[in-house]
Amino acid sequence: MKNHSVRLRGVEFANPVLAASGTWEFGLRFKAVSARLGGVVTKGITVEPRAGNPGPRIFEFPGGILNSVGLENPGLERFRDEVLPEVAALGTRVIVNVAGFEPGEFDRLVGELDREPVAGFELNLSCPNVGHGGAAFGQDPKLVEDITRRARARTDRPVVVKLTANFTDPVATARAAEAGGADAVTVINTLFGLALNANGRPFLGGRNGGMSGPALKPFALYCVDRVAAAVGIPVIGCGGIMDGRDALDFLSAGAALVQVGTASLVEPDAAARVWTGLRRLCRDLGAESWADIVGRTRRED
Amino acid sequence: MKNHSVRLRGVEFANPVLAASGTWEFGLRFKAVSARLGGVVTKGITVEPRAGNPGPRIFEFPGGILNSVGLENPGLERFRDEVLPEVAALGTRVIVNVAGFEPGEFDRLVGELDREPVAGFELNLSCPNVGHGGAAFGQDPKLVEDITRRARARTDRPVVVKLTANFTDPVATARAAEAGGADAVTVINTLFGLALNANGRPFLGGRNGGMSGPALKPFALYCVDRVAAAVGIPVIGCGGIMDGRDALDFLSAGAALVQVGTASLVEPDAAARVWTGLRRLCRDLGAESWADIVGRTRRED
Amino acid sequence: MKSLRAPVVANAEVAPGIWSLWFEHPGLARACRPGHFLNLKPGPGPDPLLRRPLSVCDVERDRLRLVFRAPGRGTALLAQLRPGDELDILGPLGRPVRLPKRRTVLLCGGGVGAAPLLLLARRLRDENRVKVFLGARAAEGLILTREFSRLRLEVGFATDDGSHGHRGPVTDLVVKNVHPGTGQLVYACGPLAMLADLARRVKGAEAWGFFEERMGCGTGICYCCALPRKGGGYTRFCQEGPVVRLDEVEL
Amino acid sequence: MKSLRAPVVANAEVAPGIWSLWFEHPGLARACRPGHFLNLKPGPGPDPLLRRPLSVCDVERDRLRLVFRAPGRGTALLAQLRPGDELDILGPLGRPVRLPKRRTVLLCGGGVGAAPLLLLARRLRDENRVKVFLGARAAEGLILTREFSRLRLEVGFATDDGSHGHRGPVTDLVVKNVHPGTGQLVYACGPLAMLADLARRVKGAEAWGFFEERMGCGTGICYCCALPRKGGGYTRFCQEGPVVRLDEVEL
Ligand SMILES: Cc1cc2nc3c(=O)[nH]c(=O)nc-3n(C[C@H](O)[C@H](O)[C@H](O)COP(=O)(O)OP(=O)(O)OC[C@H]3O[C@@H](n4cnc5c(N)ncnc54)[C@H](O)[C@@H]3O)c2cc1C
Ligand SMILES: Cc1cc2nc3c(=O)[nH]c(=O)nc-3n(C[C@H](O)[C@H](O)[C@H](O)COP(=O)(O)OP(=O)(O)OC[C@H]3O[C@@H](n4cnc5c(N)ncnc54)[C@H](O)[C@@H]3O)c2cc1C
Ligand SMILES: Cc1cc2nc3c(=O)[nH]c(=O)nc-3n(C[C@H](O)[C@H](O)[C@H](O)COP(=O)(O)O)c2cc1C
Ligand SMILES: Cc1cc2nc3c(=O)[nH]c(=O)nc-3n(C[C@H](O)[C@H](O)[C@H](O)COP(=O)(O)O)c2cc1C
Ligand code: FES
Ligand code: FES
Repeated sequence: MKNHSVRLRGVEFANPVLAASGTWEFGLRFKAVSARLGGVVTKGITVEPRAGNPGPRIFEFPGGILNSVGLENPGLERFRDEVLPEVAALGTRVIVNVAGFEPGEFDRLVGELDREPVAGFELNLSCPNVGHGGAAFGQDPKLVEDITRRARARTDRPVVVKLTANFTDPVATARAAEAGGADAVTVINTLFGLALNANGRPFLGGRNGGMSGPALKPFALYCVDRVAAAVGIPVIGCGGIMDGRDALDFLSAGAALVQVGTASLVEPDAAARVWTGLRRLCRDLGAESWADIVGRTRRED
Repeated sequence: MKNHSVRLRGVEFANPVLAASGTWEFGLRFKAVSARLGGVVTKGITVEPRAGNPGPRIFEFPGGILNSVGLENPGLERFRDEVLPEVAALGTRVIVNVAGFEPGEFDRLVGELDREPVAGFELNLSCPNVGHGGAAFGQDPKLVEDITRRARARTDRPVVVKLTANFTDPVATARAAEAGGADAVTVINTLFGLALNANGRPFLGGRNGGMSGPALKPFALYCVDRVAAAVGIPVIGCGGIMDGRDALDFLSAGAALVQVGTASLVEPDAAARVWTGLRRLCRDLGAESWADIVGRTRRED
Repeated sequence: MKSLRAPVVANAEVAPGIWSLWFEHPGLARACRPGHFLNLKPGPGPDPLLRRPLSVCDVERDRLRLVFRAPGRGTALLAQLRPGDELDILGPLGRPVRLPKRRTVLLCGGGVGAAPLLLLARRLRDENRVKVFLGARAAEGLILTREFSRLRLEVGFATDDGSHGHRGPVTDLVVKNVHPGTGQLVYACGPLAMLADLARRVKGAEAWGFFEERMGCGTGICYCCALPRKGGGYTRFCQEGPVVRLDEVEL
Repeated sequence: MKSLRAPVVANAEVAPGIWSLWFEHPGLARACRPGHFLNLKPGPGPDPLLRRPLSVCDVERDRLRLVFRAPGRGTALLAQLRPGDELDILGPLGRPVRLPKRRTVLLCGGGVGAAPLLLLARRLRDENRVKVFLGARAAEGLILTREFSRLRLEVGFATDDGSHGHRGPVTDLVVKNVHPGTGQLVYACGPLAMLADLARRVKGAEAWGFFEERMGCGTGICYCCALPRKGGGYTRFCQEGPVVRLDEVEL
């Protein structure tokens, strides 16, 4: 393959492997790794700074982890003024993951960051919709479409919608995101999970957590396969990707890009290794362009 | 604890540990283990015999497996005439798991088996509703209520509704089952999953599979915690239970009984060991009745 | 049925990527018959989750032998076991071969498929005439040749590259030795393609295959093992097999 | 940052349930300072998934020492390592202790918390006056006593059951030795309750704690490590620690 790059709304990513939100901070800790990736997605940013949940924030189970970080982040202003300048100097495509607790917060974040040197935005719709009883935005296709449309109106850069599969068919919300003008959907965010102490009380300081890691992969792959068949915009595959073969599976199932999350907690260069591994596998397969790989699970031949 | 038994609609189970459907055949292979359990749930029975899916039918991933058995079973008639007599002689409570592809099949199965020596029924609503585009019955609260009510009308024995959490909030379907007259809900069945071969094609003969095993536990526990808080009927916890501690967690989260599935594939006496382990843990906790344990996650003290 | 513990006595790579492991368990040594398999936990803990099925290759007094390839994670862990380490075993499982008498029996092993044929040959040879045919890609992949020779049987070899014995598939040797109407039996173990080839080409002898396909439990409770049966449906070959008549399944 | 490989040189149980592991890695031996920790992969493969953080207990030429309890699955695997086995290490991580000069430094170790204090004592003792206080439930739980003695420091002991030294919490000994206004420093490692006790009772000395709480990455990228900060918010103590001033966190 001569050209490894992938485009979203005209923005070119050098390769299809991104670091996933919340598992790579702002890409600054391991700059050499960031530079080898197609891009990095930042920790979720909210309008106001957030302290996050009390500890413990992480629980390990066979094949995965639960986290309840609770979106700890410096907030819009400090992110823009203190973090972004350093991030911009990274020389890597930076997608800002934005999160809100009211519909209006998403477009505000996108609008205010649109003047900054960022490659694009990922809307994290997994937070509870405070005004509406606490179900996540991402569980309601109408809200997904509405929030996407409003963000779309505020920027000409790529807008990616990160979907949840918690009690929600991501096909429905992916279609809504597409209707709202999204350039891509990320499939999927963490799955709800609970862990208890020996005394029967929740282990995590945030009570419930989000499942990630290899244990999530079959479910995430199932979701990508369905969503990719249902929408015309690119899908970004995410969930349990640990090596090149995992990434290849997501591309085969229809993803145009992938994100590496939990793996980076174990090996700081995991995402770069995913890319090296994927490239080698594609070379061995004799692929001449991503089109040879992407979606081949459903292709007749 | 002096009395370990649990009742559903007056039927007494000697202890709260059951073998889960599809992972214990008809309880006949390891009779001594079956006899030590609160009861066994049979492989899913359909009106017509089913050959099941082509192989491979099982895939292993970190912390779990995907299966695509495809409900292979001898069908109502042969089950009743050839299997049930032997099962009845087991001396264990036997719950028959019934599955249908049209709403009417569930009550037909329940009605015809109601004359037989079985302890109760578990409605497996995870099959695609053939007449309605293929979404599972269990994904539609109205259908759940309707099917439950019709089954209820055909028997006076316990009717358990086994819920799916695939893209569906089991709280909604649990409420529907309760409204339809269910005596308990089993939470949860397997979660969708996909595995691919190196060539990008589905690994399983049945294409998609169902996730089970320890990797499923945090999600299953989360579901049990929510459902138990939302309905008044007993919850039967299921998903990734491997030992006594896992069972204790499900009881703490609000389950009155538990089912052991995948663990039995690895250790034929796994379910009996779960019961031994659970009993020891409850003794160490000084519990005097199940009420001391069940639901303690949400109890104020 | 409880899983058993048994100490590893020896474990070594006997051909490229093929291990031979001896362990000690008097009870199993007495109980295991040709065709039986054991289901081994690759390590403690939940990952890898499933047991790995391996055939009994040989039995000597209180000791049993396994000979296996290590294509994946579970068998890689088994390959690392050292003397003194403990195996966690479920078995014997499956339905043993019903041993014939006074027949000519042709054994056909492809690659590591030779393993379960060794015990079978040992138990057959006193009361039958046994011929063994072993195949591999190249000479270095032929295993257990010394062991079979010691049984003083007719042994033939085939390699794809002709580096030892007949150049071509081992099934050629079997086919050449089949004499229809003489009540011969064929037992074969190897890749599915080899079994399919035999099923097609062996006429006039009763041919059986040792099937090594995916399983869940190995004990008959999960219906995760499925060979398509001639005429429809599937054979739960962990129960009805693993040694199944080739003309009863769709290959 | 790449993970490093290093051979285990020795591994033995030195007190009930406590292991001492030596491994060789010249680069790490040069780089590790008191307060640094290493994040170790308990085994290959995805389960257990996360690395286990352990403090550097000691360094001797090219070799490093870890001393650890094995409360769970990951450390149980580390406890099984034999000489020649390979460690998979990420480190050094965390912010090392800024070494003072010409001060009186009180070190307080509860149980296996003594481990990181050994390297600290070694690096402090030439230019400071160092007193070490070690506590445990009973005498058999006191570890590294010989090693500390060899450093020719003042060493005091406390046990809950009085079987060795002071009967009562080790913090009693620290409190007794604090002289406000003399610029003393306290470094403590042990259970959270011990650190909280010190934070409450030590007045007039700068007290620091080695925190051993849950982490995700250990490298600062996941925000899964969180100590509540005085005045609100959380300290990402894998970055700002693991050695943190006790008066800066809410215990
Ligand atoms: C009855 C029986 C007897 C066997 N006897 C032998 C023997 O004597 N020597 C030998 O080398 N091999 C034998 N096999 C094949 C052996 O079981 C597999 O090579 C082994 O399970 C692969 O495990 P893994 O951890 O290396 O691979 P992984 O890819 O990690 O395995 C993942 C899952 O797939 C299963 N699996 C993968 N390949 C096979 C396969 N070919 N057959 C069955 N399951 C598979 C594993 O058991 C596991 O559940 C036998 C198989 C069966 C069913
Ligand atoms: C900076 C730092 C330095 C440490 N140094 C030492 C040391 O020198 N000697 C020593 O005995 N212990 C030390 N610990 C504690 C040690 O990390 C835990 O005992 C160990 O991680 C437990 O793993 P496990 O596999 O036994 O338990 P499991 O219960 O299987 O662990 C499950 C998860 O919880 C984490 N975990 C469980 N207990 C702890 C704990 N107390 N602290 C942090 N994470 C925990 C594990 O790392 C893992 O992610 C240190 C911890 C930290 C954070
Ligand atoms: C510690 C942690 C923090 C995360 N924080 C965020 C976040 O801020 N925003 C977001 O959209 N996703 C967040 N995620 C989800 C990941 O981006 C990713 O979708 C998920 O972990 C699944 O991928 P993985 O299995 O590769 O980790 C977080 C995940 C983890 C483990
Ligand atoms: C091989 C296999 C077959 C199954 N067959 C059925 C079935 O026929 N009916 C049903 O309701 N559930 C079936 N299940 C789901 C289990 O009963 C159980 O809900 C699920 O496996 C989760 O529990 P576990 O993690 O303990 O296995 C099956 C599961 C497995 C692994
Ligand atoms: S492997 Fe479970 S029934 Fe055969
Ligand atoms: S453990 Fe990941 S940031 Fe500290």
